[in-house]
Amino acid sequence: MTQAETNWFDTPAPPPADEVLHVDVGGYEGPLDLLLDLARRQKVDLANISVLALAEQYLAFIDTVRERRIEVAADYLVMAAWLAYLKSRLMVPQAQGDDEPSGEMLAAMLQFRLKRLEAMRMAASRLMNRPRLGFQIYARGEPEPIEIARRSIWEASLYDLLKAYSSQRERGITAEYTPRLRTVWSLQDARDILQRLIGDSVEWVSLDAYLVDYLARPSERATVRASTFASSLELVRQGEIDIRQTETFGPLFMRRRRKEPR
Amino acid sequence: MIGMEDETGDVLRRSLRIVEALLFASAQPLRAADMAPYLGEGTDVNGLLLVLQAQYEGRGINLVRRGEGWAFRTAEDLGFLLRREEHETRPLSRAALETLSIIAYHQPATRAEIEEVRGVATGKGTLDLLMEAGWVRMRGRRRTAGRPVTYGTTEAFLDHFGLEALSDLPGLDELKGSGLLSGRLPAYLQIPLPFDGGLRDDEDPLDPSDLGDPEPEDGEI
Amino acid sequence: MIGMEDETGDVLRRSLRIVEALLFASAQPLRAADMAPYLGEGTDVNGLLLVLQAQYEGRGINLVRRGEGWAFRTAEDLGFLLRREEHETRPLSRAALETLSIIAYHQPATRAEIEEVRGVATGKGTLDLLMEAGWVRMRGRRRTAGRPVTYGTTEAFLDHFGLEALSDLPGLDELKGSGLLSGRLPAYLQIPLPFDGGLRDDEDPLDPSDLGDPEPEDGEI
Repeated sequence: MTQAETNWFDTPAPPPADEVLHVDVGGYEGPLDLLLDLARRQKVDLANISVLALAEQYLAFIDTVRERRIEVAADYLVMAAWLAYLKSRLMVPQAQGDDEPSGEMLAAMLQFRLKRLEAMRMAASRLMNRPRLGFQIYARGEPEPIEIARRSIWEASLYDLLKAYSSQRERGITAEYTPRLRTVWSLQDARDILQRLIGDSVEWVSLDAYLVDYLARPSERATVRASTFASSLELVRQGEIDIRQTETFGPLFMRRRRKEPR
Repeated sequence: MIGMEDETGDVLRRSLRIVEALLFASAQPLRAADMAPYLGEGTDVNGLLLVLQAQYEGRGINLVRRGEGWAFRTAEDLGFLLRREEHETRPLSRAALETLSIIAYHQPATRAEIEEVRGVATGKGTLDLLMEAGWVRMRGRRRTAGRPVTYGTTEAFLDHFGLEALSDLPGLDELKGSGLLSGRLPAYLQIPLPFDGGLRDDEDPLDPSDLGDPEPEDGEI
Repeated sequence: MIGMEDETGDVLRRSLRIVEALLFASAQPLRAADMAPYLGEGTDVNGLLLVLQAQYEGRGINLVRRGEGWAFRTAEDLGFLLRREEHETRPLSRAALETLSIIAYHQPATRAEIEEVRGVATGKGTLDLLMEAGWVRMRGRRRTAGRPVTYGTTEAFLDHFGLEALSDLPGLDELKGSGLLSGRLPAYLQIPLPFDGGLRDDEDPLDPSDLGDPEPEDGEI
C-alpha cells in the first residue's frame, strides 16, 4: 500500500501478512495509545515523526480491523474521522480567509499530545525504578510502640471513611433494583398486523417496507423485527404466505401465497 | 569514629553500615550468624556489633543484646520519658467507621436515622466509642416524638481527617468520579449536605440532665 | 559530637536524643510539629533535625526528608544488598501507573485533565486504588465550570518513592523545559509546576454544594 504500511510492521522479524491482520485493537488503551505505538514504529524521535504518514497508518489500521469485522469502539472512529480531516488539511494548501486551524497546527497539537503521553509513561517507569520503600529502602523493621500524643488512638483515614460511607449507600440500593421494562410486540399482535399489511398482495414486498411505519421508533425496532419475523415463519408454516431472502442479511421479501386450485 | 584510613578501614566502615542497616530493617533481633551472609567471608561480626554498640552508647537509641540476638532499642532513660505518652493504636471497627461516616454526611442525625441507613441496629458502644474518641458529639434533641438525641461531628473529627470544613467532604459526583461509588446508581440516590451550623429549626438544645445520660432510657417519653 | 560542655550543650544533647528516639521508634515519617510537644518550649526542631541528619550522613541508615516529614531509612546504596524476595501484593496496572505519574507531575489535576493526557476515560477503580494505596488524595476543587475535584499526591507517595519533595520528581526539569507539563496547549503558553502547597488561586476547598453538576466530561480528542 503506502510506505506507511511497511513502516508499522517493520519489526525485527516481520510477521507473515496473515498474522498481521490479527492485531487486536483491544490490546490498546484507546486511540492515543495506538497512535503512539504506530509513531514509535517510525523509529525516529517523536519530534520528527511524519504526522501525515501516521494518520495514514492509523486509518489503514482501523480499516483492516473493520474489514475483519472486529468491533471498534466509538472513540477509535472519532479519532479516525479527525485524522482524515487532519490529512485533508495537510494536503490541501490553506485557502485565504480560512478560519479553521491550519493542518500544521493540528499536526503540532497531535505531536504534542503523543510526546506528553510518552513522557508520562517514561516518568512512570522512572518512578517505579527508583529505590522504593519496602523494596530497596527500609523503614524500621521493629517500630517501638510510641505514639505521638496529638494523634488519636483510633486509626482511620479519610479514604476509609468515604469507602465506608459509599459502600453502605450502595448496599441499600441493590435490593431495590428493578429491571427496565421494555415494550414488546406480542406474537399475536405481530401476526395480526402482518396479515393486515400483506393483505392480498401477491407481489414480493420487503418486510421492512411493510413495517416502515412501525420502525420509526428506534427503541422498538428490535422487538418489531423479531416478533414479525417469528410470526411470518408461523404464517409460512400455515401456508398463508411465501417468504424469500436472496442473500445473507439481505432484506426479507414476502407475498400472499396463491391458493392452488385443488 | 573509625580511625583507620587504609583499605581495611573502608572495608570495616562498609561492614558497619551493612550491619547497621540490617539491624534497623529487621522485624526481630538478629544473631551474628544471620548477618554473616551479607558480609565478606571471615568477617568478625561480633566485633562489628561491639563497635556499633559503642558508637550508639549515649545516643537516643542503643544497640542492645537480647539473648543471642541484637536489636536497636530506645535508650532506657528516654523510654521512660516517651512511654508516658504511649497509646495503643487500633484501626476503627467497621461498624464504628460506618456509623461515623453516616453521622458526618447526615448530621444532625438521630440513632434511628443512622440505623435506617446502615440497615442494622447500632450498638450503644459504637456511639460511645466515637464520642470517647472525640469525633462525635451530641448536638441537641430532635423536636419529634421521643425527642431523640441528634449527633454531629466535632472539630477534632475535621482535624483528624484533614478537612477544613464539613463542606470538604466529597459529594456524589466526586465519589463516583473516584470510583468509590459505582456509576450505576438510581437517580433518587442523594448525598446530603452535611450541616454544621448551630441548632437547626427542628432541634432543641440538650437538657442539662442529658450530660450524664446521653440516650433516653427505653420507655421514656 | 556536640562540643559544648555547658548547660545549653546538655539541653541540646538531650533534645537531639529525644528527636532521635522518636524518629527511630516510628515507622512513618514525623513532622517537626509531631515532636515539638516532647521538647522544651521554643526548641528549634528543624535545627535539631538538620544536626541529626548531618550526624547520620554516610552511615547505614540516614535521616531523610519526605515533604514535611522526617524519617530514618536504610541508605539507598545498600538497597541491592538488603533487597528481599518480596513481591508487590498488588502490582499497579499500566493505567494506574500512568494516572499516578500524571497526577504527580501535573498536580493539582482534575479527572478530565488526566483523561486528556491519556486519551481514554479513567476506568472505575483506578483513582480509587491509588487513594487506597495512600498515594493520591483529593485536594480541592478547580474554580472552573462544574468545579471538578482536583487530585494530588500525598506524603506517603514521597516516602514510598524516596523523594524529599515534589521538585525531586525524576526528569521534572527536563519535562518543564520541553513544555510537556503545560495544561492543555502547546509549550509556549505556560508551564505550571507540580504543586503540593495549600489550595491554589484557582482551587476551592472541597464542597458538595454543587451536587447536581456532573464533572465536565472530556470527549475532546
